[in-house]
Amino acid sequence: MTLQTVLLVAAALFSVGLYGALSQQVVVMVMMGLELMLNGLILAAAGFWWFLAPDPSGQVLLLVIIVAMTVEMAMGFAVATHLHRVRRADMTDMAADLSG
Amino acid sequence: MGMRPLLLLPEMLLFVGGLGALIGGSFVPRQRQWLIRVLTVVVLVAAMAAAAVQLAGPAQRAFEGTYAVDTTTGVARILVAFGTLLVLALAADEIAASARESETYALLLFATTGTVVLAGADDLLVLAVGFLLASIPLYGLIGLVNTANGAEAAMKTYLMGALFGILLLLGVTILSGVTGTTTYGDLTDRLTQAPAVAVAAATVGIVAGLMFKAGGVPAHFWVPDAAQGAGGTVATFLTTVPKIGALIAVYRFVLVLPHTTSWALLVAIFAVASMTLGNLAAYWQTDPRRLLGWSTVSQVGFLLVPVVAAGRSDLALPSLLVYLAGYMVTNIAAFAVTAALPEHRELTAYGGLARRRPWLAAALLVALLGLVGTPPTAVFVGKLTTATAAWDGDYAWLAVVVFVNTVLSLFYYLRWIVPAYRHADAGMVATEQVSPLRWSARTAVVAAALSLAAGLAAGPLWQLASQQ
Amino acid sequence: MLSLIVFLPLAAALALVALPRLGDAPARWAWVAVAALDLALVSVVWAGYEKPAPGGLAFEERAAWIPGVNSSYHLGVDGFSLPLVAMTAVIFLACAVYALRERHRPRAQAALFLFLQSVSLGLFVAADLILFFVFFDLSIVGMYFVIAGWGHGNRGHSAMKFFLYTFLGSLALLVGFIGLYVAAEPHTFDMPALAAAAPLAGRPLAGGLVLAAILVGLAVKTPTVPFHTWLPPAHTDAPAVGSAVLAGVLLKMGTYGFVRIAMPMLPQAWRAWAWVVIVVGVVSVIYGALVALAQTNVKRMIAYTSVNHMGYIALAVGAAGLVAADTTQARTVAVTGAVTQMVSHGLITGALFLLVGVLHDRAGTYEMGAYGGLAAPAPAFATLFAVGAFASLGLPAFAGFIAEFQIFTGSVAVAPVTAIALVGILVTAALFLRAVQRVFTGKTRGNSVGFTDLSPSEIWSAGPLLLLSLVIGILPRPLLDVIEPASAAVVGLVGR
Amino acid sequence: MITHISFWALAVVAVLAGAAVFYVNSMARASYALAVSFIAVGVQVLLLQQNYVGVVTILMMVMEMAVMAVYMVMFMGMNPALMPMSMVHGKRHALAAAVGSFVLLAAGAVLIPWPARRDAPPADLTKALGEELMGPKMLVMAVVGAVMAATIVAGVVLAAHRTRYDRFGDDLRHRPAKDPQPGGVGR
Amino acid sequence: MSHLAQASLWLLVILPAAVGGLLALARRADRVVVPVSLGAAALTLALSAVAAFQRPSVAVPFMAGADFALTVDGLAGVLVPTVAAVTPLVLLFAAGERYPAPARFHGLMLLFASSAALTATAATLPTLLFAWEIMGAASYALIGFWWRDDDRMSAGLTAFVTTRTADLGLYVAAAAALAGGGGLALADLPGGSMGWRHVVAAGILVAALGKAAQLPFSFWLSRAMAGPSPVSALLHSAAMVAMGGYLLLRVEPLLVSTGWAGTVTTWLGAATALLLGAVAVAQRDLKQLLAASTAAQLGFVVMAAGAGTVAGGAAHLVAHAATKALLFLAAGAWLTTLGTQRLTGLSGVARRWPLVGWSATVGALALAGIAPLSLWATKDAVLAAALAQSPWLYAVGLVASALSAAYAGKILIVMWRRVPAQRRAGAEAHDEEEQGTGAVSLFQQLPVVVLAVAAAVLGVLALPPVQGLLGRAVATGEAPRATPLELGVSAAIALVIVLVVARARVPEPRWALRWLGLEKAAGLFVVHPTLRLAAALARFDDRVLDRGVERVAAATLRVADRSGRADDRWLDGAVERFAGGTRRLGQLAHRPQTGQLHQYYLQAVVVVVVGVLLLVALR
Repeated sequence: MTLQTVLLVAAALFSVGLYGALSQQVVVMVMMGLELMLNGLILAAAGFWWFLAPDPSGQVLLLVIIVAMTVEMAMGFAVATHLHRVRRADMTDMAADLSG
Repeated sequence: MGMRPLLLLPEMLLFVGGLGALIGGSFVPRQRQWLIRVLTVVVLVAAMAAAAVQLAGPAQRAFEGTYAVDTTTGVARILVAFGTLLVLALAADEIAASARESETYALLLFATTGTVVLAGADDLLVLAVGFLLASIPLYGLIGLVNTANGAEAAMKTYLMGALFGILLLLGVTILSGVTGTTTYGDLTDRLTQAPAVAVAAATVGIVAGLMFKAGGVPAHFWVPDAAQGAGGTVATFLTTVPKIGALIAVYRFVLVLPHTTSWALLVAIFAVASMTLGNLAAYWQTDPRRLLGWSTVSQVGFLLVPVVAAGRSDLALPSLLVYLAGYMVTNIAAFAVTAALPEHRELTAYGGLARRRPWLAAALLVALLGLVGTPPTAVFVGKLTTATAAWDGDYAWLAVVVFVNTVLSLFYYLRWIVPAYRHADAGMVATEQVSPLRWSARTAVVAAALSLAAGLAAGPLWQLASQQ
Repeated sequence: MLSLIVFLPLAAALALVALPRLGDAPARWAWVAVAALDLALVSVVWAGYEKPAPGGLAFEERAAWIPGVNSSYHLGVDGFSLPLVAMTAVIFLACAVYALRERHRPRAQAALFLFLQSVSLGLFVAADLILFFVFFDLSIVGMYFVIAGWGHGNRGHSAMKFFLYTFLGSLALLVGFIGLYVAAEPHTFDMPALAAAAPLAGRPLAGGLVLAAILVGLAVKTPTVPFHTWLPPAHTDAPAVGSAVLAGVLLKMGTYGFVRIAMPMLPQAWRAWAWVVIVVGVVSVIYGALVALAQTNVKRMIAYTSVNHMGYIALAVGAAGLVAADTTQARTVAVTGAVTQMVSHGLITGALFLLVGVLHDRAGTYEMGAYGGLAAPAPAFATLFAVGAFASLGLPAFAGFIAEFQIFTGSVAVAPVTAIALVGILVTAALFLRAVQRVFTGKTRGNSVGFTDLSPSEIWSAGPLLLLSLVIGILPRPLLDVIEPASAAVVGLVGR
Repeated sequence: MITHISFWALAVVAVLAGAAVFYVNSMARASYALAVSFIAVGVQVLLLQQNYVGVVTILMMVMEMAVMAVYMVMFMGMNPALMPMSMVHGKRHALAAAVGSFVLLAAGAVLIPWPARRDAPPADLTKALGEELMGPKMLVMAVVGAVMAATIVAGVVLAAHRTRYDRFGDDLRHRPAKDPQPGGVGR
Repeated sequence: MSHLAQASLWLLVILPAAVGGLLALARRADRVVVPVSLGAAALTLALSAVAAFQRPSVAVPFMAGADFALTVDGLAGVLVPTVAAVTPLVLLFAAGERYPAPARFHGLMLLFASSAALTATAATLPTLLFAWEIMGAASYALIGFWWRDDDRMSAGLTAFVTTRTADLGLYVAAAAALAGGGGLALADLPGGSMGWRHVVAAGILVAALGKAAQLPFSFWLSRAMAGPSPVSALLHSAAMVAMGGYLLLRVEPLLVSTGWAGTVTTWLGAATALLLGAVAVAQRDLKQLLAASTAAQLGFVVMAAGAGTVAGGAAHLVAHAATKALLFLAAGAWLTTLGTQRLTGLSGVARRWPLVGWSATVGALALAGIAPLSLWATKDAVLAAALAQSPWLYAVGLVASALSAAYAGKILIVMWRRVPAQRRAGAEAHDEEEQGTGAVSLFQQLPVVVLAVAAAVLGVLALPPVQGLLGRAVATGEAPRATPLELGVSAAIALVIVLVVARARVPEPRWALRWLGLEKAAGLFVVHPTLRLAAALARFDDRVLDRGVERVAAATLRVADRSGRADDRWLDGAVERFAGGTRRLGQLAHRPQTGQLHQYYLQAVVVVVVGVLLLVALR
């Protein structure tokens, strides 16, 4: 367990999440992809903290990331609900009127 | 160093005002929500007054050096609050007595708070949470109009915001990891020893993240959609006010970076891409709001130019602030015209406007020519000084690109002005009955006049922006 | 005093806009009155004018504007600007008189022209690059609305072309200004300071690039070949007063920039690139004259002669950059001629455009073929037009001769090869006489039948302009006494 | 040693569960997989001696996934168990981008000469964190509070289409509230 | 130098100019015009006398390095009175003819005369050019006086443009003088630096040749005959053509100082005298004949200037002025009465109107060089100088004078031909150019007689003792004098030729009849190519140069068109042609904005990754 290995795992999680964000059609699934990216970020931040700078401010960063994850998720549910109610759509492809 | 929470009085006022609007709104009947509007106005004016008082004092830092209370923050506070004030006037027409009126004000005040926090952030973590605070209310605001386009715009804005929020956090994580600190003061010292590749990656992440708030390349995709899909009030707000905080945040951030990172080139590329893409894409639009949306993308490009010169030219910061001020009033004037004529969703509908509504047409003329950068509007002074700053900072080519893009932009603005000033002809009779909304029309005229006045009185403005 | 001169028309314009209930006739006469008052003020300035110290300005006014970039509200006149200011005031008064018969939205027209007058006067007295640019750009906006609002024919198109083209030029100019600012130490936009400092000396590449930007900007506005193509359509579709102002005043903004900005501030680059300017000038002279010769539309023809006449100026200022030991006098003469030409062309071409406007007013066309023998029904028109034509082709006793003689003697003395530009005055002579012959002489036919002769307002607008040109042509000293010291000063600056 | 083995095991679980999110053919299973991935990462954080954050992560994510499941059933009307799902687009581009970014990130992680550790972790991390939050980073937490408030307001505004005026009338005097399904707050 | 003299010099120029200008512009001055103009002309004559005796000089500052300076030296002292004297006579004659718009006519004539006087007295190059070009413009207005005829307007245009072409030489000369550093005063020109002096001389030479209708510019003089006869009388005698010769006389020191210019001038003058003499012989129209003879006679003056005999040239110029004014006025009188100027129509006119006829006979004999009339002596003064330079030149001069005898003889024969009674009716009914009046008025006869006297006696200028006086007055150096032998030879030749012409038919070759084809050549080689070039450039301007700009603008406006504005239909055409790069770029810029969120994501990620790579690479 070194910094490099931790970061490698984090990178893998981030990339898997990115794949999901790019490839999923359903809004909620895209959100899951984003969550997974944040998951990788948490791991990376924890790794950095432990191996490079075990400073209390690094812990605050982790809390901020978790907060961001939570509030983004909450907003995501709200937006998805709203989209579903107004447009009867739950996929990003079904909401592509605005273009050009 | 200390807490000195009183230095954040304007921010507190804004946030508490938002809470007050929210709670107060629960108790007023639908027709009397204008009370909340008055409350919001009072809050904004109070915040501006508090900011003005602090502006007179020396530069300080609050909360253990994580928040800068200096001229820049002061100017940003006033600009942001004033911009929101102008936006409220549009709201007086559009959403008065609608069911969500007080919530709208609350969200506007929250977003305003977030924007100010962004502008004053002197710490990566404050920057990150400021980003969240400035973004999240916007998703709600965009979705407020219960239309299909509004919902789509909210969804796209949200997803773009989430992705770029992650990029921002990634950058923050890396920087904090390699330095063990998040405050700018410490970062400036420690980043010189940090591995350059990591710093480069983090720089891209943070700048790109802030580009979402500013609405520039590569995170510009939501801007035209939101400008078109959202209501007039919200469209005006989100294309104007958050940019102020975001650009100042970018400015503060790049000053931290060591010279081993060629951040200036990165910002320059984003600037050129934004202005060029925004201008070209605006070219074919027929919806005035969408056209303005693209135009704001290009304006972000122009606004990034002084950031390129940050640290290399004394002109960089004052020119950025002056340009922001000019851009704010001018852009609000243009949006206010569209808000005053909500039925006119095609450029052609503006035909013969000069004859029917000379004042509104004059406001449109001043606003659009101002956005082009025609003297003596404030944007001209901004464009001039930013280009000068870029040249002064050894980015002469960027200055040339600025002016080439200015010519490009002239095309589509003229496409809007020309029909407005054309003589009346057949086919315009139908739209003649539409009378502009009063508050929006007044706002348009006032903002246009301010744009002119700010250009003429650029000296005092400049002095204000450049005081240390 | 200068501020009063500059902003009096603007104030009047605002007043006109703010009084929508004002009748048409009072608006027209108010315009005339304000223009006359402004001219009177200019006369006072002229009477009180004393040659300023070299590099200095008379009637200087200065106030901080954007101190951060060392740009101030700085006004002043010297031997270059004072004649142009006077000419501007005269032309706008003539336009005001001419427009006394305007029926189409006279109040708005008066306001717009008063605005344009302020802008034009402001440009010529500006002693700060940014102030100069502000007026430069606003003149474009104002003229756009003149053409688009009161023009005829394909006016939308012409106006748009005018706007885009000249706006492009103005931005090139601005790029150059910024280059000057950045190069100057300390950074400043102040014209006298920049002229004194001559930034970019010793940096040929940077100096050349900055000069190129400025030259392109000025060349578009002047216009010289090959940047002139906006001019003919703009003139053809502009109203008579618009054309008079466009040709008389707005074109001078470009040429004025040569002697006010490009030459004194970038002497080294100017010397290095003088031949380019000369070639552009010579080509403009000959090309403009030849293309004018081929026109069948009178107004288009006069528009192209403007290209020709502006070419003389480019030629002269280019020749002034060929610094050699014993040619100081010749170069001074050339520059004096160039500035005289600005005044002369303003008066004469302004008058010609006002006169030609009568054709469209009466018969709706500028085609020469549609007229013939017009001298019979309209003798006054024929007389004035013929006088204007002779004045424009450089006949002695008119200001044009004074200008062209000095331009040619000065330029040819410095660079003998420029004598080929003399072909220009020959072709100009031929084309004007041909036009007079086609339109005014011969059998009375076509639209000439029943043509109404000039009205008093038309006579009293174009006539005084020609008379003034005659006075300058016979008694040039009062004008040349003002210009010559400034020319000598700028030649000295270029020789640094 | 044991930490190493458990780290690697958890790493494999986290990544595989993450990949499973987009592989399984029902949204409910996807959210379970995501929860597993989060829990694995949470445990890894614990392995990295950050008890508080690790626990918070695990708790938050479990709660969140529960919410998500509820959300999907209630709002989207989906049967979480049965809904077959293959809703992807631009798969190849997405895969390329993901692989590319992984290569870049991994290269960065391996090749960058990371600096040496600055100083030792505080003895009582949780206490230090608390002091940090109440001290230098107070503003961060204050703003986080504001973010929460804003999220609640914005979320409600978006998600709830009925307003108080729908329930109590324009003058807020209507009693009882006009709800489609009676009961709840304001009764 | 008294103030009176200086004032008279100013007035000499200003008075006719001012009166003329006022008359030309005045609308209702037809009643007072004749007395006013004659009064002004007479006053001018008096002033010229004062000026000629007092020899004043005046100057006011004009342009940098050159004053507006007038001076009356010996040469001008001869020329100015000549101009001032011919003018009232011609005006008096014109008063007898009834033109429409007499005010304009007299006004322009006075202007013309004033500019000639100014030319004669000009002391600096700018002053000279000033007068020189106004003279050209006035001639344009006068030749095209009957403006309803397009042909006459074209004639004026030809005259003006041709002479202005030559005038460009003066511009060049002025520039060279400025560059040479010798100053712009005419008297200082020989003192300029050597290299530039050649240019000055060449420029002045070209200008003078143009005005004097010397080769190759002669053709404009033929076209100038379209003007009224009094105009021709003034233009040929004293005002315009003469001034060309006069200028060369004035700058004779400069020509000499260059070394080559004198010779070139002499030979050009000789060639003109010879060839245009032949042209004159071939003419069938009286005014055309006289015109060609003017060019030929001025050839002698030019020869004189080149050969260095200023006095002889001046004498010839003055004598020729009287002679030619006389003949043109006579021709004008017959044109008015008979309505024709073709030689065949003028048979026996001298018999019908003896006073005019005898006067014209004196003029024609003088033109022929019959002793002892004026041109005989003056011409020989020129030829004597030519002989001193080269015998070949002298030979050419003799042939040229023989030709002048031939064409003068041709006129004489026609004038005195007896017309058989049965053909007289036909001869009188010509009325080709205009309706004849059938009578010669007193106004027309008086000037003719006065001029006849002058034509007869002015030869004294070239004969002792006056010759010596004149020579000292006008020139610094001594010129060779004509020996009695030479005088006798030329008189004999003239007499013989006149007699031969009376007997034999004169050949009229086509090349000579058509003025050597000069105008055609000018049209073919200069005018038409210029016009074609102009048309081609105009097309280039519209279609090529404008296109680039058009493309951008049209593409912009296309959008307005697209959105449904019918009134913008004019754009369609432009757009079809110029749908250029900007449009494509504009569309290209839309492509990324697909509306598909995952594509936005992909683009954003790619941009960010590229940004990172860029920064890493540029580290």
